[in-house]
Amino acid sequence: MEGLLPELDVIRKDFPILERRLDNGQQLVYLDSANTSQKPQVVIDTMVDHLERHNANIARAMHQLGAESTEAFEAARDKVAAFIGAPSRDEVIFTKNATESLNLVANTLAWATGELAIGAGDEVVITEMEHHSNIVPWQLLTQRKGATLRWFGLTDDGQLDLSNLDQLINEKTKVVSLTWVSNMLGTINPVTQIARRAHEVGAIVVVDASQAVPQLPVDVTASGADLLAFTGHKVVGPTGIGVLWGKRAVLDQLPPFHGGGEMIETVRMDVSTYAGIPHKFEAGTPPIVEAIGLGAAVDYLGHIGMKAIHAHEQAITAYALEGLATVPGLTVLGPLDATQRGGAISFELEGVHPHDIAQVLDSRGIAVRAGHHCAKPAHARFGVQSSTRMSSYLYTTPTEIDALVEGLEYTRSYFKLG
Amino acid sequence: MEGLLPELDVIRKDFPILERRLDNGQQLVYLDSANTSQKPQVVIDTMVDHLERHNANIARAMHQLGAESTEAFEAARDKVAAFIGAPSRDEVIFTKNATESLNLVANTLAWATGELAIGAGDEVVITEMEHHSNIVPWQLLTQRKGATLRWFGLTDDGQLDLSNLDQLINEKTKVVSLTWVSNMLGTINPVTQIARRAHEVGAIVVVDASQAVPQLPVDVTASGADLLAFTGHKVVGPTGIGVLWGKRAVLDQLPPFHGGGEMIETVRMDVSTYAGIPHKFEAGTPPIVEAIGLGAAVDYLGHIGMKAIHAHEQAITAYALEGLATVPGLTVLGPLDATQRGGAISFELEGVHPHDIAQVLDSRGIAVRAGHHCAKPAHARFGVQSSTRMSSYLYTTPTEIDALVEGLEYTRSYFKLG
Amino acid sequence: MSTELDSLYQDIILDHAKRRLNAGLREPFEAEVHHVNPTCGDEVTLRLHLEGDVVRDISYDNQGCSISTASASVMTELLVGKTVAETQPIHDAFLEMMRGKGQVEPDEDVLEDAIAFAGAAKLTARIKCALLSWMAFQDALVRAQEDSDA
Amino acid sequence: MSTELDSLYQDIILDHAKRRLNAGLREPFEAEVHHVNPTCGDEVTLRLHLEGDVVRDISYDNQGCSISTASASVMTELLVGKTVAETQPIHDAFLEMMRGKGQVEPDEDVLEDAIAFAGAAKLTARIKCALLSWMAFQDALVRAQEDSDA
Ligand SMILES: Cc1ncc(COP(=O)(O)O)c(C=O)c1O
Ligand SMILES: Cc1ncc(COP(=O)(O)O)c(C=O)c1O
Repeated sequence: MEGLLPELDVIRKDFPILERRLDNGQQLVYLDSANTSQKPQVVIDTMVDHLERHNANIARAMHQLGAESTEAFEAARDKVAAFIGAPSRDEVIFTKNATESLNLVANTLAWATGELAIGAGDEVVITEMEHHSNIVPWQLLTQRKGATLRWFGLTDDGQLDLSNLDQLINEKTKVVSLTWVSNMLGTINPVTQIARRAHEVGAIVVVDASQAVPQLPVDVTASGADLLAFTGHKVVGPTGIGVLWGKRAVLDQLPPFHGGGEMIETVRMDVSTYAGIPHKFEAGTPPIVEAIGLGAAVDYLGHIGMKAIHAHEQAITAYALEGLATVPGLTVLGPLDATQRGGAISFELEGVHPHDIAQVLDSRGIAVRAGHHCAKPAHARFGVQSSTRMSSYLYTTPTEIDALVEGLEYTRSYFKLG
Repeated sequence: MEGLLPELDVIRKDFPILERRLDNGQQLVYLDSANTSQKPQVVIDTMVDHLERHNANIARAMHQLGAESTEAFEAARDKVAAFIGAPSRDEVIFTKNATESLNLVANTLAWATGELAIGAGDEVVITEMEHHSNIVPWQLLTQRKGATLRWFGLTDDGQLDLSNLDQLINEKTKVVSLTWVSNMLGTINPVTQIARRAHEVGAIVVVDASQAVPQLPVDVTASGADLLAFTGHKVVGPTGIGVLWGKRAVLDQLPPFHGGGEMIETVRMDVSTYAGIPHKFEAGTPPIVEAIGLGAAVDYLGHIGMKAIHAHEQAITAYALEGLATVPGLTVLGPLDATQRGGAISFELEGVHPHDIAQVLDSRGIAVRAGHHCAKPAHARFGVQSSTRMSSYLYTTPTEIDALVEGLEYTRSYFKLG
Repeated sequence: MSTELDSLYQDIILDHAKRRLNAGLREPFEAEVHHVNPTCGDEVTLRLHLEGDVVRDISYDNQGCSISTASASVMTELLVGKTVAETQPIHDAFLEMMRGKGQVEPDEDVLEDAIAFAGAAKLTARIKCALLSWMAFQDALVRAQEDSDA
Repeated sequence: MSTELDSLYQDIILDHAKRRLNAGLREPFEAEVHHVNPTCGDEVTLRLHLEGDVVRDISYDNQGCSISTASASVMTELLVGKTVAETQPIHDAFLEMMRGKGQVEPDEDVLEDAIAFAGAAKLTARIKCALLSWMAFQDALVRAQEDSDA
């Protein structure tokens, strides 16, 4: 098959969990990578080596372990900066997940003064296909500040409806926050085009790249984003670590987020002054071993090459869309052209609830996600409450897609659907 | 020596890093545990097993890996709840560190309505011995809401000055937030007594137990706290995980913290409703493997027994105080009675700056901390800018204390102090 | 493989998921509640009609998987016509079974058809599905009684 | 052990840490800045007095370890009396050495006594100590020049 990663077998060997036999003896077929990705041995080993040999708190410690730990942590920042093409390493802020990254922005905007301040009459624009983590923070912000939340609707084929782009993003717009790749529909959004319009009216652009960074070569500058969020556990890194990248000029204008150790310049009982970026936004002991694990993860992906991974995803996605089309009663939600979408494919199967589909697939070792995928409004837009989602990654094989399609046939017969 | 853990050698074998030889061939003498503790093999192995065999996102996943991951994560919550005597497991909220736990409280109080709302005329009371993570959040809150920040001063021997307890905590007081054990002075504060006064005037009590949970048997109910924070990496757990415990009645009254996945009940584009505790405060993919690691950590400590660990700390601390007293020109900051204090001992050595002390000790493999230990106001109170701090833990031996004392003698001779 | 699935999807469950006894929203009612499973979005709107201390009607509108819809159907079959006092041991027994991680031996005399959910009790992810309408019923009962006290 | 320490604590450094050339705050000055090392709390208040384009005086009050205090002393000795243009290559060379992780061979002709800090450049934790007063000087210079432009 064209586009598949060469040496896919070798890559699969890097991921110990793929050898796993489940309780009923079935071989694991993991098709839930948009939910969380599996971890290569090198990420696990890097973390273990740190914990067993170099563990110490960073920045604060003058001793050798402290120096080793600090260097490894800051080297991870360098790696992440290079991976996303950040103009400066100081623009890379470590958070605990994409959700915290997005909340950091919405939260600090609530207390911003000057140009970035948000109040009555101001508007924040999101889209109907956002993950809850890019909806609720903006609801809280606009409710609390008396501003208005607006959003792009969706077309029937799961694209953003851009017909009212120029009305929706207007002189009142202060923030436009949107996902690059939808975790439910798979849609890849025209972020650069929307950012251009947002910048015309002086709004800042926040991009939720949680599903983009795992799958596409990402260059933050080319994207047009002012701020961009993603999460470590979806890029073969550990949980507990996320990233917020932001342009220095914007980050410098935002007030601090959490107060505490390492984000300060000086502290008196009555008043404190704050450190510059990135430390200003990294109060407390950061997720040290997690950042180091993330550094190893982006190294791993970079070594294979994001172009090659993207091509692999597209090949698998095309193959999956083909296979799913052969299942009677199955409807895919979102774009049907693999070249226009990411690798998460949500679908309905007439007559069977997603939970029941997932349960039958699980009995065959196939792990998919069933539910609203933290995108209830997008489901509501398509008149469904939930869906079943398969999502692939660099370790996914065509044989696994075959197993899914067979599993769906079996599901139909199990529930006696014709 | 009375009080030392029996089988200290066996315990030390549980911690792989203690075998570490440093670059110059020196054996590691780790006396920086108040900064971060070392990790036993069982914590590392539990994390590796999870990553290699059970990794999946929690709550959302219907498949076997998802069920295993969810069960392990929620079992960790049960373990933590039992470890601190929480009346209900739902009162245990996982955060990324103690700093986030404390900021969660200060931040949600900023948006609270009803009884907990804070505004002009209201007062928040802290102490002069707080870690920056328990100062800056309250500065931000009071500045932003027009409230007033007040604090307990310190006596010359490093105790809270409680002479004005009843004036300081008065009808205007809405929040009293204080550390249980000081990370700089080692002081153990009379939390229950202060909580009693706070409750008399209807204030809520926030306890920073970051240094208490590692060292003392902690029962949250007996402590008198309404909310209590600590951090995983100081209780032989990993980084990236912290805990906020709170009484249900208080947590239920607080508005949500971050918005996003898993903290919702339902989401529409215009408005959302929120889940109950603990999920209301756990937006996004939590630090899954970190929580599981923390579960293994508190199991480990519980198995040895917090009473025994406390006795060990007291014995080592007493021995260290004795040893330090023999070094000419050395002054300990904080209480001198080992039974009245925790195991962090900060000191000055006349004629040598703490950085230089730490550097010389490091050349002998001895890891201590030098600086303000994120407690600048407490240093200012004692007229110093920084200090050197040694801190022990359950793996610390009297021989390591001897090495420190010798190292300090050597420091004096190296810098030609008499 | 099939045996595992079959112990979950017993015929009783698949039948109830298809027929859905007592489905639909009806008048009169003393309490109406709306419950959601936040994980998957399954929903139920449930109305309770009491006559004195007798559960006269439980009507509902729900969306969900076969476990959650069958559970609502089985529940109404079991509880309608009983006194409030009689419903409580059944409710408690069902909760105990579902929270017992498959370790609790259900009492068929009390639970009747509802013992079919013993298979779901073994699957962490499905426990909430089976409990959704039972929790809604209990909530409605509390509200109906509060209102009649007031 | 001692050799490692000795390469850090060279006699030049220990001497300067004791004598602290040009210490104290003096008038006149065109710019005063206050810099802190947030990690350890070391501080310096530094005043710069320019006469035309000549650095006529650098006066300072500081608290810190031997590396940071010696660095201030050495710096003033090197820079006072030079033209602003002449200070820049020295400043740049010092930065380059300190950020070079011990890999940069310092030029004694340019740095003179300041080459003694090559040992500190190998220790991540001490680099900031050595740089504190140099960054303060550069900041003061920018401010003094801004003011004279205005
Ligand atoms: C007393 C005290 N409070 C709060 C903290 C902050 O903990 P963390 O950095 O893990 O958030 C610490 C440790 O650094 C501490 O010692
Ligand atoms: C598009 C999108 N945004 C945000 C998130 C939130 O990521 P996390 O749960 O790691 O914070 C996710 C994944 O869950 C996602 O797919």
